[in-house]
Amino acid sequence: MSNLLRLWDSTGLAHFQPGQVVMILIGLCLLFLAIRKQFEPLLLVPIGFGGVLANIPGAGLAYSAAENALHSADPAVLAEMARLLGQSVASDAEALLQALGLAAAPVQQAAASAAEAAGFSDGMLHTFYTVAIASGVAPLVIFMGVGAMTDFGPLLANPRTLFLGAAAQFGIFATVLGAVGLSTLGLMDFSLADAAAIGIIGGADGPTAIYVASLLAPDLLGPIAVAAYSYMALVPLIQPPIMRALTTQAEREIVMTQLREVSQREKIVFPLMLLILVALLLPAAAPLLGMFCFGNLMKECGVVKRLSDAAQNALINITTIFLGLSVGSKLVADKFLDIETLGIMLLGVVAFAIGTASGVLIAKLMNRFGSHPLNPLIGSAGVSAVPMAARVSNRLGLEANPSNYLLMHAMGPNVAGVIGSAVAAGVMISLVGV
Amino acid sequence: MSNLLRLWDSTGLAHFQPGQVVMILIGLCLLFLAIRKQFEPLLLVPIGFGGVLANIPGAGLAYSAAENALHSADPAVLAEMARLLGQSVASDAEALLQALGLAAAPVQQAAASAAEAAGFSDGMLHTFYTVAIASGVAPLVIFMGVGAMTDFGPLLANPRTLFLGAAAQFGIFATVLGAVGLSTLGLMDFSLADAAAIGIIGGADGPTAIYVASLLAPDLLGPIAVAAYSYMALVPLIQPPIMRALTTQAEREIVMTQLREVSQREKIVFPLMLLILVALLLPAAAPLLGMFCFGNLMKECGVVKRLSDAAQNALINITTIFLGLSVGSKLVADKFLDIETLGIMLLGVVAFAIGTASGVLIAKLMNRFGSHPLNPLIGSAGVSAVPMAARVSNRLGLEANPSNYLLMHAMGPNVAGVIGSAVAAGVMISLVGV
Amino acid sequence: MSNLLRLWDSTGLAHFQPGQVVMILIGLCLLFLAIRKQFEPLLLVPIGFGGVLANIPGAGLAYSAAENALHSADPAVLAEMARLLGQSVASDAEALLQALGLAAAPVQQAAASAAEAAGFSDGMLHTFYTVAIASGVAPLVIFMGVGAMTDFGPLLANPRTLFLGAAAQFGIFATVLGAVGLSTLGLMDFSLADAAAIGIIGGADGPTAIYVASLLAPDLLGPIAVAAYSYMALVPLIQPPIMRALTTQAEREIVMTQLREVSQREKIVFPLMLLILVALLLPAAAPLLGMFCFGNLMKECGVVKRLSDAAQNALINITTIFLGLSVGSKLVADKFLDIETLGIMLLGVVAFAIGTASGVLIAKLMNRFGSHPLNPLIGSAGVSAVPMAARVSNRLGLEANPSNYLLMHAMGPNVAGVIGSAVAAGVMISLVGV
Amino acid sequence: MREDELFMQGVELMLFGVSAVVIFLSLLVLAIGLASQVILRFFPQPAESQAVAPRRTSAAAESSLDAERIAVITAAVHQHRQRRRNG
Amino acid sequence: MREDELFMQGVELMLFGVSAVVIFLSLLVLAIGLASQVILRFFPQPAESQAVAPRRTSAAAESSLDAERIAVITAAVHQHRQRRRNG
Amino acid sequence: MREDELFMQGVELMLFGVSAVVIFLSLLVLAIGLASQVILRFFPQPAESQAVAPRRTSAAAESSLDAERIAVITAAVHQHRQRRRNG
Ligand code: NA
Ligand code: NA
Ligand code: NA
Repeated sequence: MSNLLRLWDSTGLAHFQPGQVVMILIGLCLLFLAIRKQFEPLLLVPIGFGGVLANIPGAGLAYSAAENALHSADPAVLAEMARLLGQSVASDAEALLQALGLAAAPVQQAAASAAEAAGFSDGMLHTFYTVAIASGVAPLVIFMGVGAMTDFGPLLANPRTLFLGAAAQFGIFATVLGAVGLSTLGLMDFSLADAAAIGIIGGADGPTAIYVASLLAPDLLGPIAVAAYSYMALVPLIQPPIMRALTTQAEREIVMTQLREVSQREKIVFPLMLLILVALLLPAAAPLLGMFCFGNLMKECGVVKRLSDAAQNALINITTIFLGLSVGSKLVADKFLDIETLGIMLLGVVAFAIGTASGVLIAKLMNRFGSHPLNPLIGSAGVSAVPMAARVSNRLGLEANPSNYLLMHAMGPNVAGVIGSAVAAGVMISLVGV
Repeated sequence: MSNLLRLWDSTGLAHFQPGQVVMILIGLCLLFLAIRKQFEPLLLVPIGFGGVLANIPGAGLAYSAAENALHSADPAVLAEMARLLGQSVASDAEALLQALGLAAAPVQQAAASAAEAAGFSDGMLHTFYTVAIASGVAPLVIFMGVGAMTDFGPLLANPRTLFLGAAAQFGIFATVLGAVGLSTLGLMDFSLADAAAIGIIGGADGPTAIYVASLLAPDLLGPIAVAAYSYMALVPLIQPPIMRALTTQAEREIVMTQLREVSQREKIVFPLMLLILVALLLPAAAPLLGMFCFGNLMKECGVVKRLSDAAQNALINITTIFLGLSVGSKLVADKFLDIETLGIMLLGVVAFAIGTASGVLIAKLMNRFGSHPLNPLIGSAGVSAVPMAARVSNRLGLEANPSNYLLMHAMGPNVAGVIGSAVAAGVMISLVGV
Repeated sequence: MSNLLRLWDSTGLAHFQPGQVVMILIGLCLLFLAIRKQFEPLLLVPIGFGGVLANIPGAGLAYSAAENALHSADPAVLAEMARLLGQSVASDAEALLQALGLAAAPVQQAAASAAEAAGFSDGMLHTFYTVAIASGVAPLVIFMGVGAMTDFGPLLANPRTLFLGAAAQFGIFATVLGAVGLSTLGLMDFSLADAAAIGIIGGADGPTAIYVASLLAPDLLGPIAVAAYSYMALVPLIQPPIMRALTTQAEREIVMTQLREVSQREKIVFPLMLLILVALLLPAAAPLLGMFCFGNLMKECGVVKRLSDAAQNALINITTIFLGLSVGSKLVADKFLDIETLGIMLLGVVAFAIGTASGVLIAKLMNRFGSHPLNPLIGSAGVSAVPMAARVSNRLGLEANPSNYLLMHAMGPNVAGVIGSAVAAGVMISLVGV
Repeated sequence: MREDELFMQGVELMLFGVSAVVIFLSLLVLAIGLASQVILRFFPQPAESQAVAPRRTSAAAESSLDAERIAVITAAVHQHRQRRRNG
Repeated sequence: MREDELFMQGVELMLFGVSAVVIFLSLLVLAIGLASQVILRFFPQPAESQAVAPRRTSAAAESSLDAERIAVITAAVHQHRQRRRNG
Repeated sequence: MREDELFMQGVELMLFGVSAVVIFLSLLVLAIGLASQVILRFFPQPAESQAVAPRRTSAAAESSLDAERIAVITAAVHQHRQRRRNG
């Protein structure tokens, strides 16, 4: 009989909370979007699946050993944890969880040891999160792989397009202002660090957003990553109306002059030059841009094909699996189902819109004052979202003039946007980070 | 002269113990079976080699830093360790090793620190074990890869075969009973947790057995893994006599109706449905079945081919190398050469036999009462041992009727057996686990 | 305004030290040699890039959290660290860094916790170093991959060439003597352990050198690795003059008898035999040679192609990336720019020269007393530097006699040299290691 | 723990375990049947295209960085060259 | 922290951030221009070979353990066999 | 430690090290010779098949999840279709 109770108690049915049901439905919804609508499936499939796993009641996959001990509601364990955390023995699990979150490192270690001694262990997703994201490694490794897949040829052929990559980052900082504005109005409760992490969504670059969020606002990492990847997938819907509204038919028809060929030596020198500029001016961006440049150097130098292949295939794919599942671990109901999440989703789309608009407007300005014709449609590609945004520019160009292929021209601002948001990330980390 | 002594003392010859010689021979024997007889070579080559490495005298590859310090027999070190472990200074290494095993986490940490300060370090295989198995990660990653390689089409076309996968798990629970029976008779000394871990051998699924053993009976992990993989390789010898004994020629000749084609949508929905059932009923199986479903979803959804390839190739292969070596670390003489190991080997083969028999008998029953003809030979495939058991069914079917291809029909119970033993593992963990 | 100061303070320009500039130039120089001159690019590209990253001022990528806290020069943090390290509050960062290096493990842990609480974290390269090298894993995994790529056929066909692999290791031990000689003369300050680690450069085998250095002289790992890989790349320049000086034209023209074919069984037995010899005689070499033999067994046994492919491709490539970056972390100015580095570079080239000479001379001796003709040019291949040294032997043979292909004959001593230096490493570790 | 008690626990474990496995897999059989019926009735897939179409879209989604881009770029370059020659 | 203060910090962060990004990327534009001029003037690469040559040398560097060795070995073995037949 | 002592230790390390390497590799030479003789005399392998046969069996062992299964399945499906057409 006691076994029967234990068996029932060990089912999920006995413990399901409404929030968990909602989150599982959100996870399934992300999977639907990823699989059916092909919304950034490489990330949203693992994130969505991780979100479902994280909310399985009683499994505690997303929690640490100490959190699992507190969730267990075993009175003896709670009393011991209360003692270790310096709380009254009468404290409930909720209060103890909060105390645990605020405790100093040695206290947390003691709590973890006690929990493990009582037979609790870190959940699988929590382990993945610790190894992949809390250590900072996974986003950096993915950035290295992205570097090894990026061709800077179009950018080097027309370096002025870097300004478009800079312009589109205005979306980031406008969103920071929006977030602190919401806090000032008392509608939300974002700190400056939170606002900075939310702003990076506007960078339209997944690993950068995750890296910054893991440093500045780990509690908001779940919604930030979901927003970043969702809106990146939505770029073909978000950008065109803005681009059409801000350009005339004549501007959209502008044919750009063909790009010159870029020599291999220029391509080899570029990542080193960028690295040295980072070293001189923005050390806080050194991990992100350093790994990016390393990946790109491996690709371009041509003498380490084995390593470059590994970075572009086995390594980035394996890391993506664990990064996605780890992000999923931040979709637990008690952290995700919050008014702040709505704010983040709202601010994210605003960030994309402002970034797109800034890119287009600066492109118009550059077209007016530059010597070479510049089609403003490629300005929107500056938000990054490689290569989706460049393809959107190309599509709108073809709409206006069926022989106007803008793709290659748009790749310049597109990869510039990646650099731009990594630079913005570095600025945030050095100004806001502890 | 002192150097000469030191050199001699640093050879293996000076320290060889009979048990180590025996274990090295066992390791070589596993390698012979794996290479010459092709007994599950992907696991038994690393396990056998790891077993040899683990028993190199004086190298301490399978021990932690603290264990290596105690094995060193340096009096000063022993005295310090005795003090830390709260034992009398006169205690010998043997006694201290036992005390270390039983010590609380903080004491173990202190012992580890002291050992490292004295210049000892964790052995290579011990490090692999900690990272790959003690963390639970390696079996789960392999299960994800297996999921990404499994086609549930035959199962979905004929879901009734799931009952065969259930029936064959009876071998697991009968073996649990056998193990506690041996203890009750005083022949062996298995706890209930030990018995549960031993039973899972009957699941005929390597990663599941290793995962459960690492949670419930880490000390028995070596023999359990060796038994599981050896008997899986022996399936073509163990199963046929039982299958022939329990079926008539007429039954073996039964031709089954062709399976319908299964749509991609059904294949995508299946892992999600299984996951939700796990969430509702058996959270303890969530890590194993969650990763399995995740792998399968990546394969079937068709939009993350990169990730699915990584899970099926680079990731599972790398993990298999380290999993195998880690299991080898549990083949050290003082843990393996024990009467319990004999018991485990004996119980393991019994488990396979009972599982095979139950599968065949239930298949006969279903054939009698079902509407469609069902060849009882496919019942034995329910033990899993994918795809060996299904091929055995096919072979016996062809023997009875040269045009009776059962392979595809047997794949249904075969993959059902994987799910069945993961479910059984979940039940064990939730009922017996701390 | 304060933000402006903070921004300036966060640039690299505000913190650049001359040593860092020098080291960044050295890193770029290594990259130039690797990319343009193809000096062992697979290692020197990551090492060179890591060296640049490690010296970015203010980024602290190569330092632990505690070191970064001390570098921050924040008075409150320094005071707290001084308290933890038991130093006077007036101590400057320099003194505290030294005290940290010498502190016991628990004190270091406390310092790390305090640093993390104050918002500092381990640098990216420091994390890579800890995981990849300090744990000993990366060199061992690479050695496994090298084993899986090595064909022992030529060695088994002519086992006498093992003596050439032994002879060339004389360079290792002569260099040890040179290093302690420099210390005895008061020119350098190498301990016996340092000398042993430096000597292994003469083994001309990257992973062995890094493995030994990480155990015996972690502070010297940077220059040792750079020297080892640089001189390996310079083998075509270093060896020929020595080989020409020590041989006559007649000797160089010697044509060797064709090698017999070696059966697969002999190739399978060889790694096991080598392993058992290691177990009997030299357990200290068990990690290195064990993983090497494991890789080779996987290759030769033919039944685990999946695993052998993983060891030769995905796994070794991924590990090489992180090993290289980790070595780069030891190229920080304050550890590398030292008179000792010059000594190491000097001793390294001497080691290569002596190893080459010993190999050639013993080959001449064997040619005089053996029954089969033996071209002394293959003696130099005994230093290892696979397959560069064997190709040098081949080239000089062709110079002397345009139809005298020595490559296959030189592969015997070449792979023997790998075993020889791993054995030498084992001897060093057991005699000098703590 | 007395030996009898251990044995009784083993029996209990067997009973609960077997039942749990059977119940779980029975529910799975039901769920599969239900899902198949729903999918085949309300969300049918054309049998022919099912193997090909999704694969193509997925390939497109993934090769975004390679094939498609290269194709369009090639077209663009070609276009430009044509124009220059004719111009 | 007062709310106004937070907002002012946000404004400050925006101003500094935007300026930093623009300055950084402007310097990068200058650096690229400079580097391109230096490379194209002083270290030009023959346009044709650039795509092929380095790839070949790199391949050679990497396949050292496979292709080249096998080729030379094959040649050596062939040579020996020839000689034996003729001898 | 006195400097002379360090140097003597270095000499000692050299002597022991060189001897150890030579002894170890000499034993390995003996062991290889012995093993080759034993294998060639008592467990000979047909020279031709040695390169091919084991590879084939190993491939079979590994592709168990792919090739063989697919082949048999294809045969089975073909068989069934034939029968239906003829039936
Ligand atoms: Na961006
Ligand atoms: Na099973
Ligand atoms: Na060597």
